[in-house]
Amino acid sequence: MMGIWWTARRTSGLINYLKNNFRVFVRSTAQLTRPAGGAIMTVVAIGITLALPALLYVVTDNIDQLGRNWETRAQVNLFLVKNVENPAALQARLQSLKEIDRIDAVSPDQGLSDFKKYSGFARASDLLDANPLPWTLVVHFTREHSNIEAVQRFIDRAAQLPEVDNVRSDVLWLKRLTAVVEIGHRLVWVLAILLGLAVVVIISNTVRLAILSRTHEIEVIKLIGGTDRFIRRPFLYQGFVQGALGAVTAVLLTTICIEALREPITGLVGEYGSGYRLVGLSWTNAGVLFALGSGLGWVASRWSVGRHLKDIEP
Amino acid sequence: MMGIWWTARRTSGLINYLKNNFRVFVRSTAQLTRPAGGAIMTVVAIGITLALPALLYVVTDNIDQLGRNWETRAQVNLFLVKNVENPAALQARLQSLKEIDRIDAVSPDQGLSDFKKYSGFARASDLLDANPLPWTLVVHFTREHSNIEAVQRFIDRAAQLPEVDNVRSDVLWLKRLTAVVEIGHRLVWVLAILLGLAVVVIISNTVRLAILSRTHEIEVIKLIGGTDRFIRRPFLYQGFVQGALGAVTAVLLTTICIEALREPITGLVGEYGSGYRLVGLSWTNAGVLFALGSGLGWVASRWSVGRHLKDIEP
Amino acid sequence: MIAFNDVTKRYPGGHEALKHVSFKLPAGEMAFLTGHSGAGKSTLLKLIVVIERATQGQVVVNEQNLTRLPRRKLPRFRRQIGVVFQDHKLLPEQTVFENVALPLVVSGYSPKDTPRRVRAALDKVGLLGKEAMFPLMLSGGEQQRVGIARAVVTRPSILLADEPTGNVDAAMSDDIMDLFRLFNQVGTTVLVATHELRHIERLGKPVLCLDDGYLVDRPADQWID
Amino acid sequence: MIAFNDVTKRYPGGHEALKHVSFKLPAGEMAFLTGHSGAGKSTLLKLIVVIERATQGQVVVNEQNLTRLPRRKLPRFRRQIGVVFQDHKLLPEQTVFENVALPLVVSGYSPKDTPRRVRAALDKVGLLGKEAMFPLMLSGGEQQRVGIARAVVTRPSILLADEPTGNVDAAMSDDIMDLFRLFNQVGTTVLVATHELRHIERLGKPVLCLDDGYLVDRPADQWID
Ligand SMILES: Nc1ncnc2c1ncn2[C@@H]1O[C@H](COP(=O)(O)OP(=O)(O)OP(=O)(O)O)[C@@H](O)[C@H]1O
Ligand SMILES: Nc1ncnc2c1ncn2[C@@H]1O[C@H](COP(=O)(O)OP(=O)(O)OP(=O)(O)O)[C@@H](O)[C@H]1O
Ligand SMILES: [Mg+2]
Ligand SMILES: [Mg+2]
Repeated sequence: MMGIWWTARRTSGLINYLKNNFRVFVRSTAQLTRPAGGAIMTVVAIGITLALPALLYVVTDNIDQLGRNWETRAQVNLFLVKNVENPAALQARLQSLKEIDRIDAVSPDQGLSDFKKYSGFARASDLLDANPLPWTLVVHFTREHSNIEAVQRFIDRAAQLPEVDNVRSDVLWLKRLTAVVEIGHRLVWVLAILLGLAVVVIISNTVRLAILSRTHEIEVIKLIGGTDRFIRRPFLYQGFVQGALGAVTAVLLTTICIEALREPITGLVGEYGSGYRLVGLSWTNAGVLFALGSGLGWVASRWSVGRHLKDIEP
Repeated sequence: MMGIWWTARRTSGLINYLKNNFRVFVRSTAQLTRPAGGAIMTVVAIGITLALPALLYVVTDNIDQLGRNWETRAQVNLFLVKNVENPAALQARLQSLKEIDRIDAVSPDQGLSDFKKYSGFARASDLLDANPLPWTLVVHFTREHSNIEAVQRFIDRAAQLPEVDNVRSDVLWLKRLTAVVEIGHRLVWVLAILLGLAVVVIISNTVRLAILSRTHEIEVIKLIGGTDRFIRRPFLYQGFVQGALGAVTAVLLTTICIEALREPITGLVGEYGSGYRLVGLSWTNAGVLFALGSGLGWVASRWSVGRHLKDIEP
Repeated sequence: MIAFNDVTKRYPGGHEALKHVSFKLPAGEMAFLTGHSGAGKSTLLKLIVVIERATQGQVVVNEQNLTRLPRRKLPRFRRQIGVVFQDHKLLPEQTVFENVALPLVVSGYSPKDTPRRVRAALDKVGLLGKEAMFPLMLSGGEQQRVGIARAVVTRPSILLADEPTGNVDAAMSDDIMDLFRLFNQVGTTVLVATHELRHIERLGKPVLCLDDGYLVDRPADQWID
Repeated sequence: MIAFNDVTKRYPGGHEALKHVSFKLPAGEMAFLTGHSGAGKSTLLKLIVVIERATQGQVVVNEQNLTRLPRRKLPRFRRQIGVVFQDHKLLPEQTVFENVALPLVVSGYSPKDTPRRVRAALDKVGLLGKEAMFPLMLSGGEQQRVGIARAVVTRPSILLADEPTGNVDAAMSDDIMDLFRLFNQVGTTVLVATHELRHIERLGKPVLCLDDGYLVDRPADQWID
């Protein structure tokens, strides 16, 4: 059985006050560990509920991370007019724009050999008399400016330059990625709200049932002259402790899940030789989770106990 | 307070038996709707917990759907040797392979104009004396066979053909996609297990607390000669009904979430003019969810009540 | 028939509530059980309903040796016995009617007969008209009488009562004892634990007297006022 | 001081448990409350502890008019009163010691003093040595006495007892009544509801007699055995 312990609310001196609070705290906690006290179930329920948004967070964090490794940075190719012999001046000019990370200049020779490699027309292109390719500037955008608006703005301006014959970009790919990220963000929001709701509902439901099974005790203490605050205290501690232990469980569960996924994911991702490493739950985030769990436990208890104390007359 | 109702277990005749069961069922259910009976909270908790895997399912379903619209089907380009004038024979031969969906034959002229369009070297390629391009077969794989193994096998075989000069494929893109899908599947598994666990834990925790608050009643009925089965029945019905109502809540929540996401998602995806429409929860899946919810409710109750009945002596 | 054969009951804490108790109450007889507070009266009754099991010795009720009765046979066994508990043990969320009907429901009696039987039992304890009330709305004595009505509603072959008149006035107390005698006259075995020696004198039935767990011949001097 | 001025209590169902009751028990006095089962004794006591509120009329306790006492002032008010409940109202998951210590804890008494006081109270009801037991391990009479110990542990200025001797034998019953008289002698206002007219005769204290909700002059003939 889940026990609730009442001890003195008010005694002389702060030390005694703290001592007493500590005693209630310890005993409320001790109740959770009693073998019969299947309150562990409640802790597990809260743990799982908290683990879900944590896992969700880690997943989006990792998608972010992955995105940084894959070609999420916008890239625009500027094909210069045939008579530009050296694009260094233009390159330097463009380089100063804040949205541009790096510019690679590809010479006509380099371009042709790339083309051969790309198209597989090694033999076919041998038939060409002269190299028909111009200088090309491959413009890499910074991560922050890798959005459709900035790229489109750049394209429009670049097209006006006299040195530029033609502008090519992978805006479609960028658009798609933006859409996916956008949808992902919305989904995370929806799930986060649902899960937050679930945590509150589960904790306050638990407290409700805990109070229900203590109706008799609460009534007796009221009759003896116990204030609402006195009655509430052990429930609050219990809610707090359950929330806190739930958070710890959540951290463990999340870590276990991530470790279970680490090997296959890095294995798969590693095939591209990218420097990507699976990101786990940081200490900061574990701290946030802990604060959230115990805070929610406290608040849900406070809310639930307040609502149900009134139901118990007189 | 959450009420539990006991009525006759055994009477003469099947009709009476069913009548009695029905009466227990109705009264157990009625308890849930009592204003004081905040059992609605439990239903909401179960509803949210069930909504999460449902939402997850819908999301993967939609990613699948999206994938079908985007280029997830493998594509291999076969560049034929220069002297092949008409690839129809080869095309017909390959077409009979089960992994191939469709083969487009691209003539050298068509190829050149595509190349011009692609590369933006409209002017540059005018310099070419003759069309250096051969016939090309663009081989589209069926969805089922769009995996690395099948594509690689095909590439190896195609390379041996005397008509084929060169084979090009987008295996890298395919590999990446496979990796993402693989990770997604693992994630769905992990989440599904976590969520299933959460549902069981939440329901059995609820039943546990419900039993705890009825310890006195159960004891009395035992003393009067009530069998375990008699005592268990209203709890089972309550678990069943809570699970079922939770499932209904889950269907509602899932539908609400999907509708909240429908407009922005179709808006974003629609930019590519693809025929993609957001897929909701099908009637079948809603049915599965309902069966799952009520089944889990029943099983969790059965398990929990069985475990805790023994604790109540004598 | 209730027979105790050298029964000792030791509670987990180590306290021996009953020590080498032997007696026999033949079927159809009535007896009183008395003794000071904490003497072991309730414990003795609990052994008969198998709320507790004897640490040593045999308890035989209606030809069944309770030391060997398996758990799953308990419900059917208990249906033969009506018990008035010292702390009433009513269900607070069910009405008086439902509380009294409970043993009928549990034993699977015909639902058609239930209302008539319940009303008859309530009539006997003077509570007709309170069927729709909940136990917490009743006075202490009324609750006790609901407990009595519930114990007799199935017309059990054995009737046990633990301090059934602790909360009622003298007149009502006499009525209740007369009711038990009536049940005994139609063949029920009756065992009543009580502090009120008045009844013992008035009804002239045999007395089992406990003193600190031992069965003694007669009430010690101090119990006679 | 307890004063009832034309008090009527009607329960939600419509039943009038008290009808135009007026009386005054001056501070430091002791009185008995009697009447048949369901006469309204417990209801009268409940009005004094504000477990129920009067439908009509005034209840004044220690200069405080209870009809106007706001909810948040109830705890402090109740700490002045020790109550022995008819159904004991012990906490089943706390030991006897913790149960008796509860009023001290609730009122914020010094924790240093608690063990001494609790043991003194338990000694008075003959339960020293049972501190570590849980209420469900006690006999009916022992539970009742724990309830008495809890009621007196804070030495309240008013002591109410509802059928405090319903579950104990005659000797113990006398001891308990003597204990109440002792408390009264040191200045506590005492009001005891009981069916046992024996005590009323023995102690020679004034009697409030209820008959179906009305306060009557003396016990009706039927209450005298
Ligand atoms: N579950 C238990 N665990 C430990 N001791 C117990 C338990 N139940 C009863 N006892 C002890 O056994 C003794 C006898 O208890 P019992 O209830 O049989 O007394 P009783 O004769 O019915 O007394 P009363 O007249 O006060 O009801 C008491 O001293 C009590 O403390
Ligand atoms: N909450 C309630 N709702 C409705 N009726 C009630 C409620 N409480 C008590 N009553 C009724 O009021 C009447 C008086 O009850 P009360 O408990 O005051 O009697 P009492 O004198 O203490 O009797 P006893 O000696 O049996 O304890 C009873 O008939 C009872 O049914
Ligand atoms: Mg007893
Ligand atoms: Mg009363």
